[in-house]
Amino acid sequence: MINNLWIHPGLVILLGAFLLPLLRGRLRQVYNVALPVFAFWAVLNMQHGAYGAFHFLGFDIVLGKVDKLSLIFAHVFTLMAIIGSIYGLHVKDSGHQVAAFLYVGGSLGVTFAGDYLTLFIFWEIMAFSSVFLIWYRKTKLSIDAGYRYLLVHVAGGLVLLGGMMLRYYDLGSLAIGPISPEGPTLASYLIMIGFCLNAAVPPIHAWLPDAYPEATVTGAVFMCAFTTKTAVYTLARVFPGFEILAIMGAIMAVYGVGYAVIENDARRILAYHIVSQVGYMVCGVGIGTAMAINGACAHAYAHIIYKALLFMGAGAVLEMTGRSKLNELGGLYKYMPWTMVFTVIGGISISGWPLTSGFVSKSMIVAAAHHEHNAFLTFMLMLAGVGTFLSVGLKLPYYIWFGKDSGIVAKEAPMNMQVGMAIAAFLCFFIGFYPKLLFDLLPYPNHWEPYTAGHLTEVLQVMLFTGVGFFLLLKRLKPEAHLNLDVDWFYRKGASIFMWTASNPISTVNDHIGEAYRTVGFRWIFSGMARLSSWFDWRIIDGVVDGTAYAVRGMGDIVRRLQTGRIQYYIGMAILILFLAIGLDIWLR
Amino acid sequence: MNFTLFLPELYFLILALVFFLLSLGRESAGRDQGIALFLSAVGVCLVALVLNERGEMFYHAYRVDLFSQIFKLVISIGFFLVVYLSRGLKGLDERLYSEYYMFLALSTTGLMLLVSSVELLTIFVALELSSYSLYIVIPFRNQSGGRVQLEAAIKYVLLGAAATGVMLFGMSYVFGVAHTTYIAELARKMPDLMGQPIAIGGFVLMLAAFFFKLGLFPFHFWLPDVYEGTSNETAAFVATMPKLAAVALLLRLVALAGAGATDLIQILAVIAALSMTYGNLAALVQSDIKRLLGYSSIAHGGYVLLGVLSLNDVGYAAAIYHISGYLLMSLACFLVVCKLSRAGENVTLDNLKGLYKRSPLMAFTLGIGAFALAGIPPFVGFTGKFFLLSAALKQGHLALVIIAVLNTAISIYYYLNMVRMAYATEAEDMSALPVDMASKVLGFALIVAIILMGVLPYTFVDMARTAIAGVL
Amino acid sequence: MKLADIIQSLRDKLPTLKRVIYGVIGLTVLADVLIPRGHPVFITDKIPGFWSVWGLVGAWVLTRVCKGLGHIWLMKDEDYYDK
Amino acid sequence: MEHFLSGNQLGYPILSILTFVPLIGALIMLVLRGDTVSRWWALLVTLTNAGLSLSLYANFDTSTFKYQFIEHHSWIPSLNINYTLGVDGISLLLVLLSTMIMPLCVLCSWTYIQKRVKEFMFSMLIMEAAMVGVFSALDFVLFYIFWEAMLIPMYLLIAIWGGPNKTYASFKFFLYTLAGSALLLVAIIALYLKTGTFSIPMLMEHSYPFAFQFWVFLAFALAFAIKVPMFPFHTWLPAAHVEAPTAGSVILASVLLKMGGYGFLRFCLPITPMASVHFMPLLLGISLASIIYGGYVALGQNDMKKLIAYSSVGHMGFVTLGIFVLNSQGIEGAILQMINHGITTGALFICVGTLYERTHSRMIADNSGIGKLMPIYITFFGVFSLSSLAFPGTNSFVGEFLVLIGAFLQNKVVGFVAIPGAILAAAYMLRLLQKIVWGERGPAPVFDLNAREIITLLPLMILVFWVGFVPGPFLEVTHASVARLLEQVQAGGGVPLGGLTLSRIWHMLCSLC
Amino acid sequence: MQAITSIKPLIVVLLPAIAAILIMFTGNKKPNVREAWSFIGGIITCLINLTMVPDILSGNVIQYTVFKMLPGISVKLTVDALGIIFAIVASFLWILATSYNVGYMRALKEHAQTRYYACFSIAITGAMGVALAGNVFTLYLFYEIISIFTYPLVAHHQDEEGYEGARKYISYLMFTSKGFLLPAMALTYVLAGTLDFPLGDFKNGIFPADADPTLVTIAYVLYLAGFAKAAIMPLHNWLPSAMVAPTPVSALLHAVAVVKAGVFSISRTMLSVFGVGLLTHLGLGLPTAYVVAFTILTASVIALTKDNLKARLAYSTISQLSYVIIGVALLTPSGITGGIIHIANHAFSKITLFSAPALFTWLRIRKRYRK
Repeated sequence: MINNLWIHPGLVILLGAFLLPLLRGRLRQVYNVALPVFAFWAVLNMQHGAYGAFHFLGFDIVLGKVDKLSLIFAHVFTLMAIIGSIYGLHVKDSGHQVAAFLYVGGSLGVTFAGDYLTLFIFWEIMAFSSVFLIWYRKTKLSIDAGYRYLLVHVAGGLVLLGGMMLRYYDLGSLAIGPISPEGPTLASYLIMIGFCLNAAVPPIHAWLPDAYPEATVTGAVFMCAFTTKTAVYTLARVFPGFEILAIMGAIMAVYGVGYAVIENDARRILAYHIVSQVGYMVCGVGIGTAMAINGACAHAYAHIIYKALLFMGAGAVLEMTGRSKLNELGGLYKYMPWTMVFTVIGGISISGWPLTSGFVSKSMIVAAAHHEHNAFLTFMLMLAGVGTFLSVGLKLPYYIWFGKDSGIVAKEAPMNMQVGMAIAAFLCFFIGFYPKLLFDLLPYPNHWEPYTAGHLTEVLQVMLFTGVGFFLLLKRLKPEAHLNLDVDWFYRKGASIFMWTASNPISTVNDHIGEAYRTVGFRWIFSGMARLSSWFDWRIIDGVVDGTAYAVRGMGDIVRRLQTGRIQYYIGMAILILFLAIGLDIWLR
Repeated sequence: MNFTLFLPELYFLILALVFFLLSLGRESAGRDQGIALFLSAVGVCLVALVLNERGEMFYHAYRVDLFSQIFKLVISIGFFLVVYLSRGLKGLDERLYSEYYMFLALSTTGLMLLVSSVELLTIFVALELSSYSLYIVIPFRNQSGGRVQLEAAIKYVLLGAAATGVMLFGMSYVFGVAHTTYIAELARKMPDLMGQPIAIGGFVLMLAAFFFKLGLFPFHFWLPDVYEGTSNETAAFVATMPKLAAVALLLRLVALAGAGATDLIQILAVIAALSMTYGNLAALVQSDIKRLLGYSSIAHGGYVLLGVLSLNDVGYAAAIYHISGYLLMSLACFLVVCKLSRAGENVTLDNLKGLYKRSPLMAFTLGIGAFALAGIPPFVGFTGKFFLLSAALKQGHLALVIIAVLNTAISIYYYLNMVRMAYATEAEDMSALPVDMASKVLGFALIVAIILMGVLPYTFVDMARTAIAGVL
Repeated sequence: MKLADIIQSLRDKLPTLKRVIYGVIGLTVLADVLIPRGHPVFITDKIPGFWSVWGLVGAWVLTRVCKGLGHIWLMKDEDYYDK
Repeated sequence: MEHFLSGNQLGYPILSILTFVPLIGALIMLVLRGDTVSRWWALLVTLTNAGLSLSLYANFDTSTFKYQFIEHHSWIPSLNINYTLGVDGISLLLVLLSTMIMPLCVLCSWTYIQKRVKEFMFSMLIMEAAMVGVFSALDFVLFYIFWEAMLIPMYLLIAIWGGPNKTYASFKFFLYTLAGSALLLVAIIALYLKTGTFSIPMLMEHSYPFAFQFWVFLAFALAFAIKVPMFPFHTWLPAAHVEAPTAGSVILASVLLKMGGYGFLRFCLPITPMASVHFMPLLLGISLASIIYGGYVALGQNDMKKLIAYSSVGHMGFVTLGIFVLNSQGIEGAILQMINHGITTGALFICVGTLYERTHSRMIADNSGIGKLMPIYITFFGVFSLSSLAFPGTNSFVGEFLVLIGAFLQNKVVGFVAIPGAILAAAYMLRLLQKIVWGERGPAPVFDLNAREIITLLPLMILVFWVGFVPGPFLEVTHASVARLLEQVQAGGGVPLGGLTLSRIWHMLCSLC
Repeated sequence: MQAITSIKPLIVVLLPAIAAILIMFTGNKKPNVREAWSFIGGIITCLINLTMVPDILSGNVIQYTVFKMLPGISVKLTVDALGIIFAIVASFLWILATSYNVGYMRALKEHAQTRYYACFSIAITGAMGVALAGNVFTLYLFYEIISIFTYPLVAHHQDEEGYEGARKYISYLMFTSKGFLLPAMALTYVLAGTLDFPLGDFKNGIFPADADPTLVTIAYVLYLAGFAKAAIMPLHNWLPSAMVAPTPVSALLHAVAVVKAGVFSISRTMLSVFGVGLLTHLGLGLPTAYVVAFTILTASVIALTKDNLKARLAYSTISQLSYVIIGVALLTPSGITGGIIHIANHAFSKITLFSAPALFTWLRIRKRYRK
């Protein structure tokens, strides 16, 4: 399985995860960090090429297809795993960590997958492990949400499987490679839908804001990084240049911020922002130029870091106060200032402020759209930028740490959380200050320079005036304790309709069929007929038989009475009958 | 005139005279019985000795042939058996024993004369001889205060007289159309005359007396009443002996009509069917065993008539065979009745209860007798009935045959009832029934005879066939 | 709680802070007028201060549209799905 | 005559010996004293007979259809009635079944019969003589004599040693079967008058006009249908079974009912082939009705003996079905099924009898829940129950399966209609088994089988599996005779394959009316 | 393709029965010895099965005719790849199930344990027989043995509910096998003159080429309905009802013997009796697939509504069984392979799943005893 001594970081983490429950205390914490670090090291030392190729059930399996595109994602995934592990060090439940590692391992597996079968297996591992990150929250809401999350992913997985199988049927090969935008087939679209579901492209995005806010604190940190970005990777790998993706990406960028504006739950705001940010990437993939792909990859890289940072912040608040709804929070700056600082760094980073990672990466996609002279994409993405800063850069920190004092007294987050946040915050700035490091990782050579005066003024203008707008609209933006409908309405309501259908018509019909067998089969056809037959046998048949016998006997009784004992009668009868007989005979002839 | 031709009749006449002489002296039951038994046994031997005699007497009015001799033999055996069976004579006054035997012997003499008579007037005389004796014997019964035997006797006398009257009436018609009273003559002339209503009418009327003797419908009415009224021993005689002679005469007379007499056969068929059905149906509900046997004998008369009306040798042989078998079966039942009856009283079905315990042999005899009467193989009743049915079916009397077999099925009920009472019930009084050795021997002999005759009918049937060759 | 104190002190000097920010805003708009941009693609690329307007109007539009839609249609009680 | 009689390969009159050994044994029994002596004597006689009968099987020539072990003596020459005995493949197994079942009947009556033991054993021996006679008689009169003679001991068995309602049952049994066979006698005589012989093989040689066959067949069929018994002539059976003592029930089920099936095979098909073919739809219909009706009524019973009695109606329905599909599979299956029914139902009656000795009740409710108390009994009972529902691997399955194959070969619809009967068999047997093994148990303790009872049941259990797995030896003996039988039918009437069309049924019904 | 005659299949089939006899004779007095018989039986059976694998892998078929009954009908055991997979799975799981049984039965102090183990073993005999059956009759024989001997297991608790469930269980199985299987078998025999499976050939069934297609189709439908152990709708209701049994029995039903015997029998019938060629020719694969697909969907939906864990698992089983059949019904090599492998897969997963309710019960009992 391993040639040229290639170490599959995904498998390392997957298998290594099973060792985790055996360890205790400090050792486990060390192992917890060492495992992703080892994987990160393995990624860093990786050479391009195809590894781990073998035959299985008649399929060509390629476990490790290493090129620049997969490397950059693997790079950030392992890096993120390190950060997440540190952030989650305090978690006592090893199962939680195992799930997280399985999840990470799954996404790394997807990243290096050279064929659809491998991809699918790791894809499902991701879905099935990540759901535990939700369930470990152990509230009814999270269990429900996790269940929905899993079902949606399984459904998506099946669509993907269907596409895969159709593709295999068409081509006879399961190898993964770019599909030409010209003349796409049903198989391609099915695969695309499967990917898009994980990328949370509206209208099949609702699982994300539904599930992530219900995940555990650490779980959400992991989840925000991997599922969608793996999807972006696969889209970039298979569907570069599909215009539909560009349009959808642009729409989802705005769609996400739209909901973020009206959302109340901090982590749900962030979740919608994942939708929005992934929209940039999807848009970049859809534009499909080298710069756009580069932008998408870079944005994915940057996004993982700052979105994780944001989730870490929101998570820290949740961990310490037990709340995440904005209307219930406020005035926490006194108690959790470091968390606030890190979160704000994440916030400005996502908004794309200069000197942060978001500035570097996001602008690349916008610029690519600009280069392509696509006004729709450009302005949609710019509008999304406004919304992003409005909701995450300003609204989120404002209402958590400032705003109306909620009267909550909380402690600062634990050290491992802060370390995790600090690393992420550092990386945000580091990439913003020194983007070359990121640019070198990009799949295509980079010719784009983010820090130009025009660009800077442009971004600053938008940001600053958005800020102005925010403060002018402060009253209107006040968080409201409400729930917002999204397309998950269809499957949440649909599920309850479905469950109603399942339990009422179908299950009831099923029970009734069983009962019908019982009634018709046992009661009527067997017992009833048996009783009827017994009755019939006893009364009718036996009645006829015995009745005949009794009738004959009765006739005997009648005949007996002819024997009157009177002699004159005897003689008279005898002679009369004899003569009658003779007379009759003579008369008849 | 060959004296040996008339030997049986003469012997029985002498037998009667012996008892007449005995009746003059002091009455002694034991002596009378002993002598009767001895003489009747000697009678059987004598008849057997003259079995192969052939000849005619009394101006051709009297014919001795195998047919008549066989009947005489059977009659003598019957007489012996009845005497043997009625040794106890519980139902009779001891003073009357010698007279009783005298009349029985006279009646037997009459029956023997009857089977040899081939002239109508001779037949009439012989018939009257046998009947008058019986008229006197029937009321011999020492039932204190009861007049039932008298009633029976009167019924028998009056009905007998009526039947004889009818017969004479019929004879006159026959003589009128045929101008002869000789059977041999009649046999020549009758087949041609059978087309005439008057001949048919006369012929059937002539048969009435034998219907009466055999207890066939519609002259059957006396039968149950007489059986019930007379003593058990007399009933045994009445039930068997006259019937033998009646069958013989029926055979002789019906043979006159010739094969073409379809009207006669139709009338006989109706009579047979009615007799069987009437007898069996009425027997179903009887509880007095003699009465039951009376009805049963009506039915058996009907069966025998099946053979008679088939008008062929098979049928005639079957009729002879069956009536002989009937003698055995019937006597087997009467034996049990006689033994069961403590002081000559009538026996009901209830009296049979627990018989298997009280006297296994009697129970067995009754069982065999009943099953034989019912026509269950391998007993004689079955074989006889089988022959009868074969004969009737051969003549194409399918409907009659079916009526007969259905009647068999009906009759099984009351026969079975007797067996059930004897075997499957318990009585309050389970004391052993006193049965003397002689009766045991008789019972055993009857059983063996019934079975043997049923299983090996060969000799008898062949003999009967040869005999009737002369009649037809 | 050193950091918290810093923040507290900043909050205490809010008017000053505001003034500084206004200044920065002004400078930015000025810079947009002064600094030449790369090759223009869209017409908006030629309008100075366009992105300022974009930011302000965009924020307003987003807020009004989303909140409006929310109030009219999207916002439901929190136990909506449990009912 | 030689072409269907193959002589006696044994040199001594084996069939007569088999018939008369019990008879002589019975007569000797009369002079014996004491109950125990009677029992042992009866056992000795029946065992001797069973042992003797084995030589039949050992010396049977399976390659020919001819009647074997022939004895031929003139009996009543004037009527051409002969004493002819002989067996062929059809009757051999039934003779063996009769002789084999008798020792078991004696054994199972060992303690069951406490009063009038001698008479009981006497009746049993007489019965055995008659049974062997029926199956080996080749002369119609002889056959009829044995046929009817059997009624007497059977009647006595029921009437004397029967249950509370014995009078009714015994009368019904006797009257019904006698009434049925009354017309048989007429038909026999009619055949004789037509041909001048009572020899069964010779009667088969003749061909008769259809109208004649028509009536003869009806007379035959009525007698045999009552004996089998077929719906709706079956009601004597439950009555007789319920009241009869165990041995009586066993003999009734094992042998007496077979006489009906045997009669169909021996007389109806070869002697009246055209009528058989003509009435095939009617007989098939009645068979199917018997199967299903018997099953249903059995399902509705609460009396174990009644249940098994009605199950006999169903099982014998399979026999007649097999006979009247008129092909070799069906007929061989029917013969085998007769044997199977003898084994299985006999065994079930013995089982019920042993239980009755312990609980003095035949009601299911009174006997339920003995699973824990009588494990050996339950093992036997379970095996026989399974056999009764034609569980694969037991004897009945092979027979039933062959019959079904025959039915499907003849007509698919007939085959399918017979299936519910098989289902019902499963239903009532499992219901019985479940209640007996597991029902609620009252406090009365019962003891498990003793050695005698095990010895009684063990041979039957061995047979159940023997026939179930290796039916070859049993079927082998029937091949030639069945083939011959079919030839006769084919020559006489021609068997329509799948010919059960509506028009045929209509035509047949019209001819009946 | 070479047919090797060996007595091994017979030994495999008889071993569990022998174990059952030993169990019965050991009885309640020595529970350890009694349960050891199950273990020993399981291990030896499994090992003997494994020894047959090399022969099978080299493309041969092992067969052994026990009894010849009628022409074309015999009790005959044939080992091919399809059979040996099921045999190995069932015998291996027997070992697991035994250990599971021991824990469960002892912890709950169940009554009638001897009967329980004996019936369990005989059910395994049935499963082995079904797996190694060489003709339809043998298949039917052992199929019925399973039905009968699992009946006491289902009704083990001997209460009202147990009887009711068991009655339903046996009714469904008996009535379908009698009502459908029996005529199907008769029909097959009538059409083909034999019931023997062709050796190692899934292409051609046993029907002659000129067999009436309508009748063959009828026979096919009858077979499908007759093997009600496969729980294809609408003949699935017995399975949830049989859940009244002790949980290890459910494991036996679902994983080891019963339902597997059902789907195995259907697969066997489709492949060996009808053959891929005939089924394709008659176009019966796709309709079958639709029927079982309906079962898959509906059963899954019903499973969703069941809050009782065992009931839910029961419906899940119903659904999963149909996967096996849908695989075979596709009539393509990979479909058939997938179907067969799924027998093993589902066996292992279901026995694992069934340890959960048992564990819960066990924990609850233990808690009660602790108190």
